[in-house]
Amino acid sequence: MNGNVIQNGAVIAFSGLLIVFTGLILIEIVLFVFNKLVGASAKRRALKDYFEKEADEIVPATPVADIPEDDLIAIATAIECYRKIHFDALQSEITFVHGGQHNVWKVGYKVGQRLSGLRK
Amino acid sequence: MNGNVIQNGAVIAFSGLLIVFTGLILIEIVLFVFNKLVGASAKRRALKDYFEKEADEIVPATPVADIPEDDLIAIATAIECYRKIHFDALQSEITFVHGGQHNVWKVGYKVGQRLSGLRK
Amino acid sequence: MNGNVIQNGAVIAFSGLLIVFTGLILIEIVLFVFNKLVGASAKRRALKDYFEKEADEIVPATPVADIPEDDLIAIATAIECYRKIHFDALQSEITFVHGGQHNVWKVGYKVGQRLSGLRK
Amino acid sequence: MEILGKVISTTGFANLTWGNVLMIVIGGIAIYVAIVKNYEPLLLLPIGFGVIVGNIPTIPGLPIGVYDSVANGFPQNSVFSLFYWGVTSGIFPPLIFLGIGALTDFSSLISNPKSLLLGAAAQVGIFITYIGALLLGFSGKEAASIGIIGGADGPTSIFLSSILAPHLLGPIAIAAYSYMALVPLIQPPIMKLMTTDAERRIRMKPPRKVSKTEKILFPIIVVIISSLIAPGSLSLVGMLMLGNLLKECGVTDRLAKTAGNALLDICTIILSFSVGASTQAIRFVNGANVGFLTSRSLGIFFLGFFSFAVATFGGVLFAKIMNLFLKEKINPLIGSAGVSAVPDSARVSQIVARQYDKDNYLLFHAMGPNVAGVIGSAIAAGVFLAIFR
Amino acid sequence: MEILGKVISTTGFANLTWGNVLMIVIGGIAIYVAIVKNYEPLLLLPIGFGVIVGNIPTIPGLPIGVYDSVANGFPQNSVFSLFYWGVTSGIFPPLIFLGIGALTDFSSLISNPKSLLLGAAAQVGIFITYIGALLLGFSGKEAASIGIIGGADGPTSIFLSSILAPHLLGPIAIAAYSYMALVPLIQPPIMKLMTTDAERRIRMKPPRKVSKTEKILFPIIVVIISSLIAPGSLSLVGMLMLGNLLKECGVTDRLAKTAGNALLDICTIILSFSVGASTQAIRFVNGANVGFLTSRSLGIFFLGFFSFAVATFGGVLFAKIMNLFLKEKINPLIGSAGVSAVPDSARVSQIVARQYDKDNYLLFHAMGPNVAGVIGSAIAAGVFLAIFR
Amino acid sequence: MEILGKVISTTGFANLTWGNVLMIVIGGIAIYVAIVKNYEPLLLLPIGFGVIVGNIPTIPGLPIGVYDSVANGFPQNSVFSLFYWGVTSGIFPPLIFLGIGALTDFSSLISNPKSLLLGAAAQVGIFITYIGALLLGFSGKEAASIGIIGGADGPTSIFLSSILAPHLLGPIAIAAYSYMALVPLIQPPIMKLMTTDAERRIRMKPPRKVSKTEKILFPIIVVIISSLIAPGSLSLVGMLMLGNLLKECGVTDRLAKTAGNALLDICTIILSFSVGASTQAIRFVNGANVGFLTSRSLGIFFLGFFSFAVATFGGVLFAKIMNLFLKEKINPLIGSAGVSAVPDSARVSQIVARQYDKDNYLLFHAMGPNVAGVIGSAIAAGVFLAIFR
Ligand code: NA
Ligand code: NA
Ligand code: NA
Repeated sequence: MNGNVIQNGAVIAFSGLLIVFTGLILIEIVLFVFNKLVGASAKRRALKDYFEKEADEIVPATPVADIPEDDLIAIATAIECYRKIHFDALQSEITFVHGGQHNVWKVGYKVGQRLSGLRK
Repeated sequence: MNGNVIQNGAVIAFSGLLIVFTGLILIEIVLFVFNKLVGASAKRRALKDYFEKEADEIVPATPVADIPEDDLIAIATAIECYRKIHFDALQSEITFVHGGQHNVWKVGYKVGQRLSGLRK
Repeated sequence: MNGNVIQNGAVIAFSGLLIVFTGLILIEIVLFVFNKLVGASAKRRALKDYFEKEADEIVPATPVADIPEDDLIAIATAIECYRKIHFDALQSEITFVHGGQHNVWKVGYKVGQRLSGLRK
Repeated sequence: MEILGKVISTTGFANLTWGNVLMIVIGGIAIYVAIVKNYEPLLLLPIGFGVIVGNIPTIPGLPIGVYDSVANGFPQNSVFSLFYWGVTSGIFPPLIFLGIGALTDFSSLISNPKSLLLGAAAQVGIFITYIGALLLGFSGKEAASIGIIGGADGPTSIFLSSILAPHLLGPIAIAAYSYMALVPLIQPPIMKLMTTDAERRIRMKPPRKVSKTEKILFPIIVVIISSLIAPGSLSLVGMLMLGNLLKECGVTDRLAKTAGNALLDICTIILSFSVGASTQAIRFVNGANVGFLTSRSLGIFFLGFFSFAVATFGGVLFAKIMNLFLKEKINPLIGSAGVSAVPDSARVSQIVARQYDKDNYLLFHAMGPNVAGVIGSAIAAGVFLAIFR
Repeated sequence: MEILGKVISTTGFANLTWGNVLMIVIGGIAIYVAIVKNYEPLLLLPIGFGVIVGNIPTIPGLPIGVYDSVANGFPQNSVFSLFYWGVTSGIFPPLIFLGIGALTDFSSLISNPKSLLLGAAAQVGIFITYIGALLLGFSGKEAASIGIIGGADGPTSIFLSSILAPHLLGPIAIAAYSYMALVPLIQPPIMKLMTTDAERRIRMKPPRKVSKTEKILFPIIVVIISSLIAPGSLSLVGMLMLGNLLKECGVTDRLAKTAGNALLDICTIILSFSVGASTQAIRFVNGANVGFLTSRSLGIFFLGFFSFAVATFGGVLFAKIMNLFLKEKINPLIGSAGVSAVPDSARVSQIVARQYDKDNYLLFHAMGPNVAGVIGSAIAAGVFLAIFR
Repeated sequence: MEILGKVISTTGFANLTWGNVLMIVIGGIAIYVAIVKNYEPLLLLPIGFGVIVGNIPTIPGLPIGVYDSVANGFPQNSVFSLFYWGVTSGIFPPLIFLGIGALTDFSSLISNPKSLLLGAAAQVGIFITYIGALLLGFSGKEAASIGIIGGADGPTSIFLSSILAPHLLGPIAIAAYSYMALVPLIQPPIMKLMTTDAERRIRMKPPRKVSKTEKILFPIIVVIISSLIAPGSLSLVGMLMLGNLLKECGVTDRLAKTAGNALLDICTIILSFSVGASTQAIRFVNGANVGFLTSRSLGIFFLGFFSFAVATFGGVLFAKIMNLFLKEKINPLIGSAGVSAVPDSARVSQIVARQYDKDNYLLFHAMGPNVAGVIGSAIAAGVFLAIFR
């Protein structure tokens, strides 16, 4: 009985593996066809491009310009600040030291409204 | 029999269209009232504004300043880079050429940790 | 009968409050242990840090550089524009005056495609 | 060897019919036009993919497809049948309307209340098609579900037919979205036929600015009026207006954002995929073929086209009639926008108008009837629901 | 003509009662205070809209409202009843707690464990109100659901009453959120009555910094202790702490973000809308009117107010008692924050304190009892669940 | 006093067993490795938390745990049983695959179709383990569910065992994710044992660029072929490919983004938490202990390890066999990536290769078999489904 179970199991395992291979090989065949087609069209395009190239070649890449390092630091700082202020709001916390809370969940727009009297 | 079905159908169609019109016309009436009220209050406000205007007029717009084009390119480049790095993470892909992976789904913070030994 | 209900209720209320206090006091005890452990390790670390400090002290903060106010305005403007263009798209509206629509929901990439003939 | 045979017999190749192949091709075409023509891609692409998935023949007794639910005698609901339940229970369309409401700006309508009449007039397509469907032999419930295609609102069509005629849901939904995608081809000839050159050149006054208070009151008033008039419209109009209130009130931005993004997207993906997957080429229920490839589907597609045409006709005609009584004429080209198909048919009004006067900006004016048409067809659906339930 | 009559009879105008009109006005007031006063807008606005929608009279036999489910003999569950099922099954409140956990910072509590006693003391409002409700003739289950209003936690109130007294869910939820919104008006008089001028001026030491390890261990320890003590609190405390662990662990940021945004928003919209829609003015079940406009609702509103007052009283009093034994005195004004109503009641402590010493920063110290009160009332709900199920 | 006793008896301390304590410790370990070792934190952390929650003893008759559903005689489904229903109904794994599809780039596979053979070969681990499990006395359905652990795909394992052997779901899911997390420890020894030094140094040509058209056609073709071959794989492969199509088509970015973020996160949290919570130490069904702490779980963990080892072995061996026939040799180290465990096992291929040639970039080449393995094991699951349902 147990021998029978194992024998059946072996057949199932074998046919299962067969089906997996069949499926993936079928996909592989399609992809091979893709590759052939792409190869063929690439050759054709390469030829075509060769003759059309000159006109385009003059278009220069956007001139990156020489940005002084100072400016880059300034920019990065500004962006970082900006991000902190505008994009991290939702991640903020409900409790923290001494005011300045941004929690959107329950605070809503209350902060300005209710505390404003105290802030002055 | 069929004639009866059609006749009933015509009545249903007619009353249905009637209800649609009734509903939308009722909404229309409310909106007409809105428009009247707005028109009335707009006139009052226009008068009031006319006398209060001078004080506000002097407040100047934020001076936009002359930004050299070079700087603008620099800024745009920096922002674009920044965005690429920070905001596109989730959209990134699991496979790519030669490292630099950002996929947040399974990679988590592993990259730095596991590959760091190899990078040196 | 009613008196009995109230008496039972009082017992329930009392035991309920007892359980609430027991639970929170147990948590409190664990947190007290935390605080003790942190206090102990903080002292040890403070000592250790004191002797290791000199080496680190020289590392300077990123030099923030003197950014002219003009530049800062330029940067902020650029970022604001950028944000308007790239991040607010989903929040935009279906109707508005004279074109320029960004609604992603139904418009998709249609705008450019279909209206392009008219824009020229 | 018996087991090997059993294993191989479980592959789908043996059971694949020509009908399935045809449907898979149709699914591919839907995906193609979604990507290449950019016609309603957010809906047509998952629908097309669903059509392909729904026409892969499965193994009897293995619960996979949208119809393989416990009610069909299966021991477990299939995953796709659970997705599809979100459609047939009617729960996805109102949630989608919630999201659409959170993305829609009704200020064009508020500043120009006359738009509402045009939005009402275009619903004539629904009711005339309903009679047409009765004439073609469809039952009352089926005819109502088919007529609503002329409402040019996907969620409304799906909502109504999932309750009144679930067996026709596939063809009705696909007809609705196909014609909505084809609005730029269907409407212009009718619009031109119905209008004179002078009418098409009518310019309209720039609209007034709408205050925040009006925008906040609008959804509340609309839900009260339309659901008192047609209680059956409450699920759709209620959710549409809740979404709009979340957007306009200014204190619930995070809710409006989620309703218009994550929630809307999730419902859209699952709804459109499973509607697509419900279009099996051939499907027998009680011995009758209720599959997609039947003459009924042809009838539905014909009637759907008819419905769109009549709706366009009705909207333009009514605008012309209104002009008889108005001092400030309206451009009848905005009448066609009353069919809804937001925002495509409004854009069609603009495009046609500019073919005759390239400085004529009608888009904003056309958005009024456009969004009014959404409310109008939701009310029409409510009427049908109340009558046929 | 008969059909025309039938169609017209389906409109809601005929069935509209004065009760409905009154409820619609109440819904409008809720929307007004949400927008203009900014009181808990994320909840009060959808609740108010739901109240309006729920009081549009519908047609008998047409499944539309939250109570129109198969269990009521309707042939199909209405869409709103499916939404409402998310409330009555108890599934939304724990998901909302998951999101709140992912947004809450417990470091104030961790650095100051004494806060937990204040959070416990404020729950006295729950249990005394429970006795009060019994005295007014409510049943045990009803009294427990009413008492929990004093927990000042919307999801906890809704969770408990959806299981123990679903017929009172509407008034209990609305009372809970109304009083939470009114915390800045309810608490200060009681706080001032209970404290001397010197007490109100007590300054507290700045708290220590909490390490990441502590923040990670905290949710795990809390869930183990509180659910061993009161297993019934597992659904709420478990989800609250899972959300907090996702936030604090540092390796599951994307999960914490979704839990605290999309998921929280979706559940909030649907829960609050359908709770609102459950408040039908008059509703008969087995011949008894269980609608909103009954004397029971008045009793619930009265008891809810009483519960908030007693909770505030209990928190402040306990702080004063603790001061008898402490060397470093605590400012008793933070005791009132133990009712939860996060973060409003903590902010009230701060505001009142600054009326007497404008450089006294109590907000951080008040957050401790504030979040402890959330855990405390979840445990209290667990106790009631265990007793009455 | 009786009531006080009843209240106290409801606490969990009395019912806590050593088995529960052991499981709570295991849950803590899972959380620890998730945080400190960063092993699959998005899954192991909520699973670990779920293990803790699932082993808090609850009160009989109070519906709290994942098994407390109406079907088990409880008067109401518990919240956690509703979460767990999303697992046992099979609905979460396909939705997770939808999200993963929206995040996966198949271009490595498209540019190098031979990868598919390696992805197929690694599935030998599944089928050999299936036989092994039969030998250890597991039933056919159980053996299939255990074998699929070697597929190294969490959602696939959970999907199959939730249908075929739901009573083993806990240990199977935890084994699958544990070994996926341990891939960097399990695979390298086997890879080194199987390859020569020269083989490990083989360099592979840089791949070609894949066009957008190919990327769009790929998901459509894969779903058609794999579901015709193995219809049972349709739920998983269908959703995986729908997600990928949404990503690649370029016109449904917002849908792809939501599928890969909010939807994926929500399903991940609830699925992994409730899988964890299903691992109760001891649980009796019909008198038999089907809890976690049984010898069966040991067998499952042993077989799972065996399955991973055989899969790695199979992948590498097959690569060596392919090299006998190929002009351009492949580096056999990428064969091990065929087990999937995306993207960890691909990264392992890279790491091992660079130990022998530090300029050898294999990551991109290894991603091919890696994603092919996902498709391969989904097909294998489909085969088992078709046979055993
Ligand atoms: Na319409
Ligand atoms: Na509380
Ligand atoms: Na695999």
